[in-house]
Amino acid sequence: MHIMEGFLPPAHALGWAAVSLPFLAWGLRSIGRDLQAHPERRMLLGVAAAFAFLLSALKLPSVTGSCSHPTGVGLGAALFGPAAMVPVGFVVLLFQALLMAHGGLTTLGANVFSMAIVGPFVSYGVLRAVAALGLSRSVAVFLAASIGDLATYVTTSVQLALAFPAAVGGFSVSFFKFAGIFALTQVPIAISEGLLTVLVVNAMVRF
Amino acid sequence: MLIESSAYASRWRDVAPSAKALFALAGFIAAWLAHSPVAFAALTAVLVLAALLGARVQLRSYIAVALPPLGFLLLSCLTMLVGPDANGHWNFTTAMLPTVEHLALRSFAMLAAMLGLVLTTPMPDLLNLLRRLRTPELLLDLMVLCYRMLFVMQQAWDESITAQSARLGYRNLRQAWRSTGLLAGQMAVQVWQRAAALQMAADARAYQGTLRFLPTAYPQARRQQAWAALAGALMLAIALGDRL
Amino acid sequence: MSALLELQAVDHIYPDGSTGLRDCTLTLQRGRRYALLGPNGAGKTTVLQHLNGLLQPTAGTLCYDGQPFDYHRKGLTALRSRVGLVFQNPDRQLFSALVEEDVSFGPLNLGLPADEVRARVAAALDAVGLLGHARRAVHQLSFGQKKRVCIAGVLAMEPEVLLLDEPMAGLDAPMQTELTALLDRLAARGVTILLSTHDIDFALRWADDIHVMAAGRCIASGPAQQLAAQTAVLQAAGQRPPAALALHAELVALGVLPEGQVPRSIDALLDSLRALKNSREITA
Amino acid sequence: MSALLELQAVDHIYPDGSTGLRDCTLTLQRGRRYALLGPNGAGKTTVLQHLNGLLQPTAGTLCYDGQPFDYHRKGLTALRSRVGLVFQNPDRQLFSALVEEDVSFGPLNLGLPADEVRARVAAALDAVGLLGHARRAVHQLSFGQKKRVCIAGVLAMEPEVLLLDEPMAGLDAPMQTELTALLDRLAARGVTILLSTHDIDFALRWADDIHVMAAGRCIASGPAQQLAAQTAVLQAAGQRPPAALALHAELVALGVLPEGQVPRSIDALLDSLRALKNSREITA
Repeated sequence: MHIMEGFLPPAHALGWAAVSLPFLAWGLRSIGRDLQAHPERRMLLGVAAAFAFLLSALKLPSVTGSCSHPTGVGLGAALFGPAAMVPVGFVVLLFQALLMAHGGLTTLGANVFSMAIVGPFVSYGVLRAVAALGLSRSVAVFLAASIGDLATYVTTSVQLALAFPAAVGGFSVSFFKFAGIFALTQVPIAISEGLLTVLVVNAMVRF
Repeated sequence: MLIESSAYASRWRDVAPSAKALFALAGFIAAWLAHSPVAFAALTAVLVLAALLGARVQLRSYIAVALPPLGFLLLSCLTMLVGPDANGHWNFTTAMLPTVEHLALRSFAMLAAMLGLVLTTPMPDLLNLLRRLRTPELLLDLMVLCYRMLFVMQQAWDESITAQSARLGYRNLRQAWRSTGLLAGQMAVQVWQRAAALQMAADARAYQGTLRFLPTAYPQARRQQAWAALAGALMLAIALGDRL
Repeated sequence: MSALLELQAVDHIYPDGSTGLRDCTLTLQRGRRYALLGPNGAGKTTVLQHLNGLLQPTAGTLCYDGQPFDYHRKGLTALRSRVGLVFQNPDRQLFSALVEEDVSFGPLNLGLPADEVRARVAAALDAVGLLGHARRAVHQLSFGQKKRVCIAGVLAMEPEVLLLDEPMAGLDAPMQTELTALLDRLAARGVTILLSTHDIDFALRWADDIHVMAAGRCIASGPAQQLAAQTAVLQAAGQRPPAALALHAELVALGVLPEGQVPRSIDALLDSLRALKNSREITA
Repeated sequence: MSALLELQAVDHIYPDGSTGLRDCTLTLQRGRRYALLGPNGAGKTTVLQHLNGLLQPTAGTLCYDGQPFDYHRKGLTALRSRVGLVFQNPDRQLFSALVEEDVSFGPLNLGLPADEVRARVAAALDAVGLLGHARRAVHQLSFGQKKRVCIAGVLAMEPEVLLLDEPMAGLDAPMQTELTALLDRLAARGVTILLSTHDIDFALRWADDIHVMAAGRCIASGPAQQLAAQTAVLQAAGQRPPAALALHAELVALGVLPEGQVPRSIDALLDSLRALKNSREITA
């Protein structure tokens, strides 16, 4: 769920950009170090970003009939690590704003924080935790991808609630409302994304 | 992609991207400054008409592109208008109405500013602008590769879907899921092969470690920037006039 | 007898507004070998995708066995199980890691029981000469082998009509010979075959009948030898006259070869010349 | 005069253990047009990638102008500015979205000043006939146009040698004619050209010299007409004798055509037959 262009007040838009920027810089530095040892990684991440964009523009066969948008960052985090996914996620989100009017330029900072920072880190953490528990790969991948997706959507709801606290009840009521209304679309998407990621990883392992 | 094809077809395609970006930036700032519905209406009108009449973006494309974000806007605004009243009963409440009104008008105007830019400026020109604005080289390289490979992979994806359909891969939901999973897995594996092929092709052309391209020259850039600054100043004046 | 497959005055406009087909009419009779001849962009692929129900006509009708196509889910399933389509690029139609898995994709989608699928996969791989490669990884195969896996994937659905888009593209001479032999075996079993090509020499050599496409229309149809002699039609489709025919005409004009038996290929022409040489030597 | 480019007893083993080249020796002289002829998998692409320094030999030596290749960064940059390589698939070698940007990639890597790069881009696009498409997006071009952008991207580096991997693959007859004309123009300017192909008729028609590859070795080299007549060599490389030569031989044996002038293509043979017919008519 991308926050649309112009939806956040200036202070919030700039604030979230300021929060995301250090992560982006850190991600770039981490890739840059990696590139010295593996120069071919540059092409790889570029092509991977294109693939992630493609997946995000995909209309998945979904039970609710809504066109669901998986983010692919869960998969990316598992393959390239969460640090690399910040710049890659940034590129994907920028392209979604510029090519599909999905999200926006003023809200890019907020969307990057929820989708390219929180999502990948949560996915990666869940993957590690579930792997440590010794559950099967499919379960680990499913949980990582879908919980990463849910974390993204909860973060977005927090961002919206912070910007627009309810007149009565303030932040918590507002959060409850946003989280509730977007759950209708986001929960099926999270499940779809989890399923698809499992299918993709299973297919990849076989090649 | 509709935005993409509109941008290449737009009459402002060869206007300096810096001028178009300046105009959009002024639109963003003005929309953040504006207060009254009249000012928002005026700003939105300037931005929309510039795209439709100035750059000759087709009205149908414009509406089609604007609909999904407007759907988000509608849903979010309705959400904000529902809430508990003082007695804890959930109801339509007018308490948030001023906020919602301002929010919707601002979102309209800013969406118009962004659409004015992206519907007239193809991505390669925008990337050129980002290069001139000293975006980190690594980030630019990712964007350049992402943009080009997007179309290559999109075509591969579409062709594969067609081939799977010919073998009944989308007969029902279960098969559709299976087919999509197989295809996405195969395409994920291709990511590595395509990257290796591009690396080799780059090396064959004496690749030195970063993807360098010659930016397009815009001989009329100064004049166009001046016009954009003028139009931008007009919008800022509308917004500021509101505050005085 | 009604035609097996028919396009009647079919128009197709793509979503981007470009014209794919324009008043295109052509028929396929059961059991024959057809070549769809034309330059790139003439609409050959669009015709093939219509025949398999992947595209629906903007105007006009398609018929199978005299019945108009039914574009509902059930109708399409039935159609695609009867009319199989092999695409040009193997990398766009092979999705599974193993050869046998890929070949089983179609029959599994038909909802056949596992035993039946297994039997069909084996038969299809046998038909294309890859039975020994069933458990190989697809990405380890050569280009020619991948092409044959694609064909097996369609054969496993046991279609009555086999459509192939530019099957010879990218194949070298030995692989082309091999593929031609495979197509001939299938034709001998009664499978109706339609393949698209921009190579008139190949079309004349291989096909019973040729449909000539130009600018989204089928501008001429007929027995291969007859059609290949119509210079005006060929020119309209951007094709040179086939080399074998041009040479034969000159040799007839020079009195070297007798009129009448028109060769279908350079090889056939060479054979006549050799026969002539031998007969002269015997006479001498 | 020493050769411009040379492979001397080159072996190449790929990291996965498969053999790419095996004792492969061949030379290119300045200003000539070469065809590298062989079936798929014979090692043609591997040879091209060695000549451009993309692959290093496991054993053996490569020389440019008599000097062994220098595989350090500077040496490679110098080599690649002299020896340009065009790959088979455009979608795997074009990275920039705009035509003019992509063409500027090579010259910029050579460290040339912006004005010089701009001039070279324009000249290269002009040479391939795409000057009017400089600001088009690559994904909006046809396959044939993309192929020409790839060639322009290499030409802008002003190489002395142009290597092309299967340049005719996927092109229909008119596009092939166009590309052949482009290559001829480049050759006329003095560019040495080596292209790989599995089509012996095309190799005979176009090339001055042919190198025949089979199983990772160059098994024969020589002037095209001479080499195309060596049936044993061709057979070893899985090639049939070219149609024009086979026909000519039969017609000479039958006494229709005089010995001596061997045709390079069916068209040339047709021309001789027509000339013969005309001379007879004049005599009659």
